[in-house]
Parts: sequence; structure tokens; C-alpha cells
Amino acid sequence: MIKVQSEDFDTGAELAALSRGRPEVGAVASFIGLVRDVAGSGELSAMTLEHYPGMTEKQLAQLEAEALARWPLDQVLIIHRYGRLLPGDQIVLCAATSRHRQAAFEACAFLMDWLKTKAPFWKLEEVNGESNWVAARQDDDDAAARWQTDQSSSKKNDVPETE
Amino acid sequence: MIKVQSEDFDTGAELAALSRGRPEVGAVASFIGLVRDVAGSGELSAMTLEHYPGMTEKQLAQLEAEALARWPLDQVLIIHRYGRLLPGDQIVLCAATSRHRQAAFEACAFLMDWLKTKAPFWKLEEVNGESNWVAARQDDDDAAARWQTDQSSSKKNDVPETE
Amino acid sequence: MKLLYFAWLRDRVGKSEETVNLPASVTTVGQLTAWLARQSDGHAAAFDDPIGVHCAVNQEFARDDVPVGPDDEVAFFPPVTGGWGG
Amino acid sequence: MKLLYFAWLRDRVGKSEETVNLPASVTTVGQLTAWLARQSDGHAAAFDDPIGVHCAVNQEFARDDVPVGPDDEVAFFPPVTGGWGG
Repeated sequence: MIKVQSEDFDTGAELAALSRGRPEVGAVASFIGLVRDVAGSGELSAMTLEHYPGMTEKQLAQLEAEALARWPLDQVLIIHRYGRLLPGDQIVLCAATSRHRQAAFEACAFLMDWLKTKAPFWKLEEVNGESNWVAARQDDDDAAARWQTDQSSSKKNDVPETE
Repeated sequence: MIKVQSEDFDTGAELAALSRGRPEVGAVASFIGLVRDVAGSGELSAMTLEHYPGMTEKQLAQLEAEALARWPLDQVLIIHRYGRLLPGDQIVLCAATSRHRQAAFEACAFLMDWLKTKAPFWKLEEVNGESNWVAARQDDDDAAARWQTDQSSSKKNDVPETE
Repeated sequence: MKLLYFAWLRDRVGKSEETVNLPASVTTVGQLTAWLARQSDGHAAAFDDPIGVHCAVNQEFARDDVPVGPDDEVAFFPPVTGGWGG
Repeated sequence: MKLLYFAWLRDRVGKSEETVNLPASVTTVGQLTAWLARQSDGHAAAFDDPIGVHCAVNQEFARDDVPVGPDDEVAFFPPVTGGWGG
């Protein structure tokens, strides 16, 4: 399930809903991403997440489908917020449910790595009264690259590897 | 933080408490283990988790300390229930918080693998009206073994590898 | 053709979207980028360093050699940066 | 010495704990296991297959060669089986 929204989410209720009435699910792995107040330099007072409405939902749905195809999962949940957020605010919740913990953990880590590099979100940080767009990080590309298969790396419309 | 209890836990409240007032935390990885209604054969009506009071808390505290030593974490949470539980009930919640998602994910997977083989819990399943103690699974031992370091494998008081 | 700009590309171009009539010579993402860079000082600043510019055609990431036509929705943006701190 | 039994070991021995006076010849976990197996039919059934029996001395997992004495808390139990299904 994919939700792209500006409002906050209730983690407990969202996770509980994933396994309710599905007694074959033994494992719920999840990840919450929060706004950290540590910017590159200085103090972060807020950040604004911009996204590409329409494309975001499309990319997240593809990501969900890929996770479901790669691991024996019951369900996948991705909730991603946009708009202006303060330090400590919840930004993203990913979860994967399965019979077994290994599949749930791996799928959840996969979702988070790919979200960082495939979902069209851009981050404007407000630091010491100035607003700056945050640059992409090489280690995020590296983290996503470890999930790359030969098949997907040859897709014509994929993100260029050299950028 | 370690909690060994018979009562249920509130996942949302527990996770929120982990990062409250700690704005340097960007990542909260967590895992919930549930009672599955699929037993080895037949239908599971309930299970009773027995544990060794005192030793359980001691082992979980050691596990927490080891996770904190091995990864750059802010906090670790392990909540484990005991007593009679029904299919779909929550059994265990593990969480690790960190600046970075990789450390949080790895620590959380480590906690779950080791809980299965190091925490003194025994599972009595009620299947088709009969109660049976569940045998240990080799794949759980294998999952825990991947975290083994040379140092810890030479500890005299460690779990024998051949049993 | 409908064009969308995000993040600092929007700041430099000075608008979040525009509709353009393409010359017949522009048939790929790469040709479109080169053509747009000549439309205004703002466009030039935005497309100055094409390495830092990503493109999506009809909401799918697209390389320079992907074809584009008048009915496509084409978006330009910096490399995506995810949201959370970790 | 205080002894504790868990899970099916308790079922076979017939009690969850007992206090025993050790003979001087019993100074390790392995010797204790062998001695206990001779104390009753229930003990014999419990310690029949020592491969399936784990031990903790003062709440730490202990191999056969770990020393034991009168003031120790010694527990016997099957291999641990975790709790949840996944």
C-alpha cells in the first residue's frame, strides 16, 4: 500500500492494520525515517520536502511491486510525507510483512535504499536562516546499487548510473 | 531498554518514546514477531511461552549491550512477552535507533537472530487439542551464526556449537 | 509539450511549468535539454551543467536518448535526495 | 545446590526445582548431569539424551566442563526455541 501525504501518520495503527486478520504473518519489519536537526553545517530549523505528484505515486507503486516480486511477502506499506517538516518529525514509514523475518527485513532495507535514489523527492533545508537544496549523496547511490540485478541495470529508462 | 512481561505492548507508543527529545536520531528500525497460526502440522489454537526469569533479563541485557557496542546506535529496545498467547498476538518487539538507517537495520536483524538462539524461551504449542514442546530449528542457529565473531566464538561459556 | 521543473531547476528557470512548441529537430531528451538551455538566461543557468539535471518523460526516469514528442509530459529536476536524515 | 528444570525437562523430572546435596566427586556440569540421571526414573528420562539438554550455571550458558559447587544455581532445559513464528 502506498500513501503520499502531507499529514503525519500513526505508526502503531498502520503496523497493526498490516497483520490484522492475517494470522499467517509472523514477522513485521518496519522503518521510520525522522527529520534530524543535524544539517551539513549549522543548525537545522526546518526542511521542506518537494515531490513530483503523480510520478511519486507511480515510482512507489513500482517499488512496492518489485519488493513483492523479489521476496515472499504478505504486504508492503510505504507512507511518505511532503511539505514543511520540523526536526523530530516523522517523514517516512516502510514496512514489510512475511511469514519469516529474513524476507521482511531484507525487503524493508531494500525499500529504504531505493526510496533514497528512485523516489522524486527533493529536500530544502533551512539552516541558520538560509534555505538550501540538499545535494545527492554518493553513499545513497551505493546503498541502492547493492540491490541492482543484471536485468534491472539494463533497463533503458533506468536512472543513469554515471550521474 | 529491556522489558520481559506477560502483558501486551503498544508498538506506536514504544517506538515514539525511543526518539522523543533526541533530534539526532534519523532512523528507527523495528521488528514485531507475532504468533502464527500455522504449526508444523494441524491448526495452532494457542501457544505458551515459558522462560527462565532472571536469566532472560540477564541475557537480553547482554544482547542489548552487544548491539550498542557493535553499531553506532542511539538506543536499543527489546520487549518480549511470556505466558499463553493466541494466533495473531504480539510476542516480541525489537527496535534500534541511529543516525543512519544501515546501522539501525543491521542491529535490529542481529537482535532478532540472537533472540531465537540465546534467550531462554521455550514454546509449547497447542495443536489439535495436544500440547507439544517445539524443537529448536537448525536454520535459526545458522541465522545467528552469521553474526558470530572470532572473539565471541572462543568464549568458554558460550552455547556449544554442536548441540 | 508540457514541461515541469522541480527544486533548484525551478528556481533558476523561474517557473514550475511551461508549455513549449518544439522545433522539428528536437526529438530526444538530450536535444530538448540543449534547446531549452538557449531559451532564456534562467534556462541557461538551469541547464548549464547537464550532469546535475535528471529527466522524466511521462513520469518515468529518462536518459538523453529517450524520444520525446508534443504529447509528452517532460520533467527536469536535480538528483533526488530522499527525505529523512538517516 | 539449587537445581531448576524447564520445558520438557521439567515434565520428565516431575518438578520445576529441587535442592540436592552433591557428592564430592561431582565438580562439573558433565559430572552433575551423569549423577542426576541416576537419581530417579524421571531424572533418567530427562537426562537420557544429554545432547538435547542445555545447562546454565548462575544464569549463564555452561558447557560440560564448567565447574559447579554447592552455592551455584544450575538450570537444565532443552535448546531454546524463541517465541514468534517468523
